[in-house]
Amino acid sequence: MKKVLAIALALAMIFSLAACGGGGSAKNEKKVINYANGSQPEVLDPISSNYAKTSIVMYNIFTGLTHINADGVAELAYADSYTVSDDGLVYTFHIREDAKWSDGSDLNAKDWENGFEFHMRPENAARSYDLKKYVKNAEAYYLGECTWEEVGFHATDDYTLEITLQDPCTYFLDLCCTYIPYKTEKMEGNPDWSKNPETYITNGPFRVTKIVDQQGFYTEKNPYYYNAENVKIDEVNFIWIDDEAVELASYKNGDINVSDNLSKEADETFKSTSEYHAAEKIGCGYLTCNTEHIEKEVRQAMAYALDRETLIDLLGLAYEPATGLVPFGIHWNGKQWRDVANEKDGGPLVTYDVEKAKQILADAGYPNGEGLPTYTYICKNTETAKAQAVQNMFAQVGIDIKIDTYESSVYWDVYDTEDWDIGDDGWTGDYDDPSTNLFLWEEYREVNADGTLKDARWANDIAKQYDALMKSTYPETDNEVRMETMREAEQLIISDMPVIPTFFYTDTFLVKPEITGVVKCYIGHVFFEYADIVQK
Amino acid sequence: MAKKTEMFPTVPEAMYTMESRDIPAELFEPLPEEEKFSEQINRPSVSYWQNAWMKLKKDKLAIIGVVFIILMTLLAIFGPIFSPYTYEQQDYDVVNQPPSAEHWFGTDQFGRDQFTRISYGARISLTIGIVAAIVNMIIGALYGGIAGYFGKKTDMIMMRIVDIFAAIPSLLYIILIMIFLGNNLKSILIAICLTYWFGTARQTRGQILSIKGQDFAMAAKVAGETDFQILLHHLIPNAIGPIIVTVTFLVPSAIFEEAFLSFIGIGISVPVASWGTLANDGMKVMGLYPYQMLFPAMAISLTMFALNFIGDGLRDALDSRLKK
Amino acid sequence: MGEHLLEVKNLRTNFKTSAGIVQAVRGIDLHVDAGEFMGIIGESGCGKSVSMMSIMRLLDDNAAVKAEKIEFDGKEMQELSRKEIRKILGNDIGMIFQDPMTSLNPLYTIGNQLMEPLMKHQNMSKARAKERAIEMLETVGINEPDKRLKQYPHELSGGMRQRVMIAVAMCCNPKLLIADEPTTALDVTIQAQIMELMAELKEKFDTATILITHDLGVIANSCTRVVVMYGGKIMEEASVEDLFYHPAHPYTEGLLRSVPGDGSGSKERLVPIPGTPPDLLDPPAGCPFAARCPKAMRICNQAPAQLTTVGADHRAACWLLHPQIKDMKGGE
Amino acid sequence: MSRYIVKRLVAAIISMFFLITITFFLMHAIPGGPFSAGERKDLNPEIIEAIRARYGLDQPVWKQYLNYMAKLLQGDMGVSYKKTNYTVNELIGLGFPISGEIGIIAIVIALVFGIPLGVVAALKRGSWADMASMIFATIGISIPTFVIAMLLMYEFCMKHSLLPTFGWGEIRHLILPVICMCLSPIANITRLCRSSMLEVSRQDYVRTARAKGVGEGSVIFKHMLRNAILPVVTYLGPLVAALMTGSFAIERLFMIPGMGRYFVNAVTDRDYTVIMGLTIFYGAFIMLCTLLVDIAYAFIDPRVRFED
Repeated sequence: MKKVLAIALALAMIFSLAACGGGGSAKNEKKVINYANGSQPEVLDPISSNYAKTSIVMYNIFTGLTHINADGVAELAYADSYTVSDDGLVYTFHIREDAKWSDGSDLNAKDWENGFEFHMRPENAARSYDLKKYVKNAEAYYLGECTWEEVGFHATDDYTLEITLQDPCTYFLDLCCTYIPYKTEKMEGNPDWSKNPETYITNGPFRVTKIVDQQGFYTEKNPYYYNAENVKIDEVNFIWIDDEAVELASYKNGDINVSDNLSKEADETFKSTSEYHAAEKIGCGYLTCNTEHIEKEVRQAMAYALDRETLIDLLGLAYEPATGLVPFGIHWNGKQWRDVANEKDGGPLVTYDVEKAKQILADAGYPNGEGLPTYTYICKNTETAKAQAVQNMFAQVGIDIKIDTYESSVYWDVYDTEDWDIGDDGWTGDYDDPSTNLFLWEEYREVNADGTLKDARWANDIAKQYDALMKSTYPETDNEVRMETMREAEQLIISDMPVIPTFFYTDTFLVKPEITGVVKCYIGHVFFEYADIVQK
Repeated sequence: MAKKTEMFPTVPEAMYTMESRDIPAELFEPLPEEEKFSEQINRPSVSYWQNAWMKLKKDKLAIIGVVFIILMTLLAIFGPIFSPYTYEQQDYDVVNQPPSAEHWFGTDQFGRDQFTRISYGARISLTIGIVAAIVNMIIGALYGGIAGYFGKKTDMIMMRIVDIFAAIPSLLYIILIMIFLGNNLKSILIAICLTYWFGTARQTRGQILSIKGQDFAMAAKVAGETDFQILLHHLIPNAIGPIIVTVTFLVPSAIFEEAFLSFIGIGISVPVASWGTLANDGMKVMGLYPYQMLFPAMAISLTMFALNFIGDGLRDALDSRLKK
Repeated sequence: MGEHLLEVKNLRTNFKTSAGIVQAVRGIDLHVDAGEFMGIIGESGCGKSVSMMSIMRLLDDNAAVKAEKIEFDGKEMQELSRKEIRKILGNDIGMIFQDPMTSLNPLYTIGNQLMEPLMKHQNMSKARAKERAIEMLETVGINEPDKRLKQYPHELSGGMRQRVMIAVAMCCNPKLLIADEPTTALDVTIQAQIMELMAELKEKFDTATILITHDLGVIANSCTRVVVMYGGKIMEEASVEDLFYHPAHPYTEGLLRSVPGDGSGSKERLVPIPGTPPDLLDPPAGCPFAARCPKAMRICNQAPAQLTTVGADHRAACWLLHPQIKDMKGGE
Repeated sequence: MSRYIVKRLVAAIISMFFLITITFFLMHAIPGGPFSAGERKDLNPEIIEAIRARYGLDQPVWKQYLNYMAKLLQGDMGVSYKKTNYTVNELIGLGFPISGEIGIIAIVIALVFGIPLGVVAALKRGSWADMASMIFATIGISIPTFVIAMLLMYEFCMKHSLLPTFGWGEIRHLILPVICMCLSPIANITRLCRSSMLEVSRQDYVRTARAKGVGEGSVIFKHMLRNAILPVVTYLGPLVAALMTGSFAIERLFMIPGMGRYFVNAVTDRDYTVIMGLTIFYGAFIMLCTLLVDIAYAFIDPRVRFED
C-alpha cells in the first residue's frame, strides 16, 4: 500500500514537472513587469520607511508636484505651472484641475497640504524628513516647536499651493518630486492603512492591488493618473528576493524581468550583453574613522593605502574609484562637478600610493605600522568581501584591522555606539547639488539625541571651519559662489580625512530585451512609467 | 553453488571409524593431560570494547570512514602548517583560478589558496562537530540517564526542563551567546553544545527506562552497587549503542548548524572561514567558478558520509545483542 | 516410511559469522515417534536449539542447513516451499521458546496472538477462534480467560505468559510440540507447574514432544527417551532409565555428576565438568569432548567416534565402546 | 486517558510559563533595544520617549513583564517593533499556514519514502537494495540544505527553466522547496527504520510469529513493522514541529513567505515582540506535537500507560 502511494506521488511530481516545463513562457496579453526589489523593508509606506527599496515603490505609486521624466530629469507633474518670488523663497504651484486619486476621487491642493502636515506631524515620527526641512518651519513643526499655521506650506484655494522656504534653494523643483499628497481621511486613526490596498490610495502611474508580506507588492496601471494614456505597462510587481544568487536564477528563468541587485556572477555573465544597463548614481562609499581613536596621519595613510581600482575589480563592481566625496552625477554649470573640481584642485583629492602611505606613517613615528594598535573595523555581514580586501590593503602598509560583522539591522545600532575605529558607510544623495553629499559632515549631524556633541566623531577645529563654510552656502543665491565654497569645504574635509572615500556608486541592472524605457535616475530609483514591453 | 561449498567445509575423512578393527593399541592409551587442550585454541576472552573494535575492523565502510576522518584531522592539523600559503594571504594576480598544481583546489576572489582555506576550515568545522557531539553525548547521556534511572518526580521535573529548553529555538541562544561573546569559534561552540543535548537526553532516558528493570541491573543492585555505579557501569553502557547512533547524527547536525549560521551571516568572523562559510561564499559564484563551492561542499559532504559510516559501523559493533 | 513422526538424518547447520563459519550442528540423526516425549539435553551452545530451528527453517539468512533427510509426517521438509512449511508450522508443529517475556509480541493482546494461528491454519472465523482461544487458555490453566484475551503480554506474569505460549503452540492440536527450554527463565515452582502442564497436555492430546533443556531434572520427570548433545554432535541416546542408571558416555556421566541429587536427600557433591565446550568455529577433529574427558584416549583426539549400539534403544558415541577395547580388556 | 491529557496540558502550561519567563528576560538581557535613542537619532528625544511610552517600554522590566503576561493571557502578543503595522498574531497567521503546508507535505513524503526504504533495506540486509537506500539516506543527511536548494535551483530554474524560483499558491511552487525539505527527514527515517527493523527482526516474538506459521507479509507488517515504527513515531514529534514551523534556508532561497523567515528575520532584526511571540508559538507547538506523539505512542504501544 505504502509503495503504491510512493509511486503515485513520484509520478505526480514528474507530471507536474513536465506540466510546468510546457507552460514556461507566459503569453500574457497583459504587459507585466516583475521587478526584484531586494529584501523587504519592514514597513512599506512613505512615512515610516526611508529605505531606497521603499522609495522605489513609492516613486512608482505616488507622483509629486514634479516628477522625474523619461530623461531622468525633474519636470512639472501634478503642478502644471508655478511662480517663484524674487527672493526665491516663495513658490506658488498651480495644481492640475483634473487631478484624481487612484480611487477616482478628486485630488486638490488641500490634499497636498494635508499630506505634508500628516508627514511632519510629530507623533507620526516620520523616518525621513530631510528633504522637507527646506520648507519654512517644517522642522520646527516636526519637533513640536510650532503650530501648523506657522509652517510655509498651505493651499490657498483648491488648485493653488503656496510653499515658503527657509532659505532660497536652486534645486527646489528636484525636491518637489518627494512632495506627495496623502489621502489622509483613509489614514487618520488607521495605523493599518498601508497594509490594505483599499486604504492605500495613491496618485502615481500605478496603484496598489495586492500586498503579500514577505513576497511582493503588486500594482497595476492607475487609470486616473493624469498621464495615464502614456503608461503602457499594465502591472508592476515588486518582488522581494533576499538572495542575489536567487535573483539571478529568477532573472534567467524569466520569473522576473528587471533585476536590480546584481551578484558578482550576474555582473560577469551579462556585462557584455544588451540586457546590462549602468546608470550613474550620486552616491559615494566611504570608511568613517573614529577620529578619537585614529590620528590624522594614520587616516591619511589609510586613504593612500587603498587600491580602489583593484578593490572594484575584486568585488566585481561597476563602481568608479572615489577621488573625493562628491560623486559623478552632480553638475556644475552643466559639467560633471567632479571633473570641474578635480581640474581646479589640480588632480584628484584622493589617490592610491602605497609608498606615500608608508612615508606618512614613518614620519608620524609608526614605521611600517609599528606601535599602532589593531583597529576594529565594523561592517554589515553582506560587506565582508570588501572588508577583507581592505584588511589586506591596510596590512600592506602595516596597519592591522580586525573585522566585526553585524546583521544589517543591528549594524546601525552598533555604528551608533562609537565603540569601533573604522566603520563602513556610504550615502546616496537626493538631488543634483554637492550639498546632498557634503551636508553629511555638518556639525548638526554629529549631535547626540540629548543635544551634546558626539565625542568620537569629527568635531575638531577643521570640522568647525567646514561647518561654517557649509552654512554660508545656504542663503547664497550665486551658484558659482556656492559651488566654489563647497569645493573648498571638500578640500578641507579631505585634508583632515575623517572619512576615507572609497567608491563612487554606479547602478547596474538587468532588463530583458523586450522591455524598453526603464528609467533609473541619479538617485538610484527605478521608474516604470515610461516602460513598454515590445514582443518581437 | 560456490557459496554452499563454502558454507559446508568438507570434513576430512577420519582415519578410523567405529568399524575399524586395525586401530593401533597405543591410540587407546589414555590421553596425557598436556595434550588434552592442545587441539583447542583457547581464544583470549575479549572485552565488550575489544570485541567491538574487532567487529569494527571488519566493517570496510566504517574503516574507510575512520581513515577519512583521520586524514581530515591530519589535514586540519598539518595542512595549514605545511601549506606554502596562509588562509588569509591574498594574491591579486591569481584571483579565481581553477584548480592547478600550485593551487590544488583553485583560488578564491582574493587569490587565496582554497586548499589552505579548506584545511583551515576543517579545524573549525571538525572541532565544532566533534566537540559538540561529545559534549552533547556526555551531558545528554548523564542527564537522560539520571532522569530515567531515578524516574518518578525526578524524571518528571528533569524532562519538563528539557521540554522547556528544547522549545526555545536554538538560534535564540546562539544569537544571545554571540552578542555576549562575539562572533568567534568559542561562542559558536558553546551555543551549539548547549542546544543539542536534549535529544540525547530524551533518548537515553527512554533506553534506561526500558532496561533498568532487567536482571543485570537488579543483580548489580543486589550486589550493593550504588545508583550511580549502576547507571554508569551497567545501564549507560548497555544503552550506548543507540546513543552513539544519535551522536553520529549530531556531528553532522553541529557542522550543519554552523554552516547555517554562516548562511544567515552570523557565522565565524572573516577572514577565518569554516566549511560552511566557504560553501556559502562559493554559492554566490556557483555558475562562474563552480569549484569554489564544490570543494567546501564536498569537504562537508564527504565528512558527513564518513561520520555516518563510522556511526553505522559503531552501532553494529557495539550492539551486544548481535554477538552470537 | 512413516514409522517415525519426525526423522532427521545427518543434519548439518553452519552459520556464517564475521569470524568465519561456525559449525553449530555437525551431522546428527534424530527421530521422534508419534506420541513420544523425547528430551534433548546438552550445555548451551551444543546445537540442540539450532538443530530444531534448522528442521523448522526458522534460522536467519546467515545459516545454511543440509541434511540427508528431514522427514516429518511422511513429507520431506527440505523439498517443501516456504509456504508449505508455514502450513506445517503452528499447525502440525507447535513451538515453545525459552523466554516467555520476549516471545510474545508486546504490541498485541494475548487474544490476538492466540487467535492468529487458529484463523490462519484452521480457517476459523474470528468468533470461533475466540471461543477456541478461551478454551485453550482454560486448558493451560489460566483463570478468567475471556479477560486475559484482552490483556497485553506485559500485564501477565512470566509463568502465565509461558502458559499462553503453550496455548499458542497447542491450539491447533499439533502432532509435534517442540519446547525449547520452556522453563529455564522461570522460577522453580513455576517450572514444576509448567512441566506438569506439559505432561498433562501430552496425555490429553497425545502430542509427540521434543523437550530441549540443559536441566537433567526436567528430563528425568517427563521424558521417555533422551538424546545427549555436545559440540554439535549426539553423544548418547537412550531411554531415561538407561541414561540415568547406565550412562555409556563419559559426558553423560559428567552431566549426571554435576546435578545435585533429585531431592531424595542424598548429599552427593555437585561436580562440575572442568573445561569449556569446544570452539565450533574450528571444531576438533576428534571427539568434541576429548579435551574435557577424564577417560580420553589418544584416539579420541584423532577421530570422532560414531554412535554405537550399547543396548536396546541405547546408543553412544565413544571410543570406549570400540570392540578393540573390549578385546584389550578381555586380554588383560 | 483524558485525565492523562489534562495532566499533560497542565504540565505544558507550567512549562510554557517558564519558557515565556525565561525568554522574556533573555530578550531584555540583550543590550540595546527597540526605539532606543541610538536607533532613532533623527528623532527628538521627547518623541522617542513618547513612542517608547506607547509601547510601554518606559516602564521597569518587571512591569513590562506583567503587562506582557496580562496581554498574552488575552491572546495578544503585541505589535511588531519593526514591522510596526503588523501584530505578532497577524504575522503568525500569515506565516504558519504556509510553512505548515510545506511541512505537512514534506512529512508525508518523508514517511511514504522513508519507511519503505528503511524496511526494504533491513529485510534485504547486505543486498544492493540495502546499499542503494543507505547511500541515498546518507546523501540526504550529508549535504547542507542550502547547498541542495541552490543546486536544484541551478538545475531546474537557471539551466532549464522548468520551475519557478519564487511564488506561492501553485503546485509547481511547492516542488523544489518540498524536495529540499524532505530529503533529510527521508534519510533519517530510512536509517531509523532500517536499524529498528533489524533490531526487531532479532526479537523472540518475531521467531514466535514465524513458528506459528504466520505468512511472511504478516510477520513483516504486523509483527515487525509496528514495533519498528516506534522510534520513528518518537522522531516524528520534533520533526513535525521543526518542519511545520518552516526552514529559514529554504524559505529564504525560494522566497516562501513562511514562519521560518519571520523568525530568523526577527532574530537578526532584534524584533523583540516577534521573537517572543514566535518563540511562544514554537514552544506551544512543540509541546503539542510531543503530547500528540506521546498519545500516538501509547496507542501503538500498550506498555506505555497514561500515567505521570
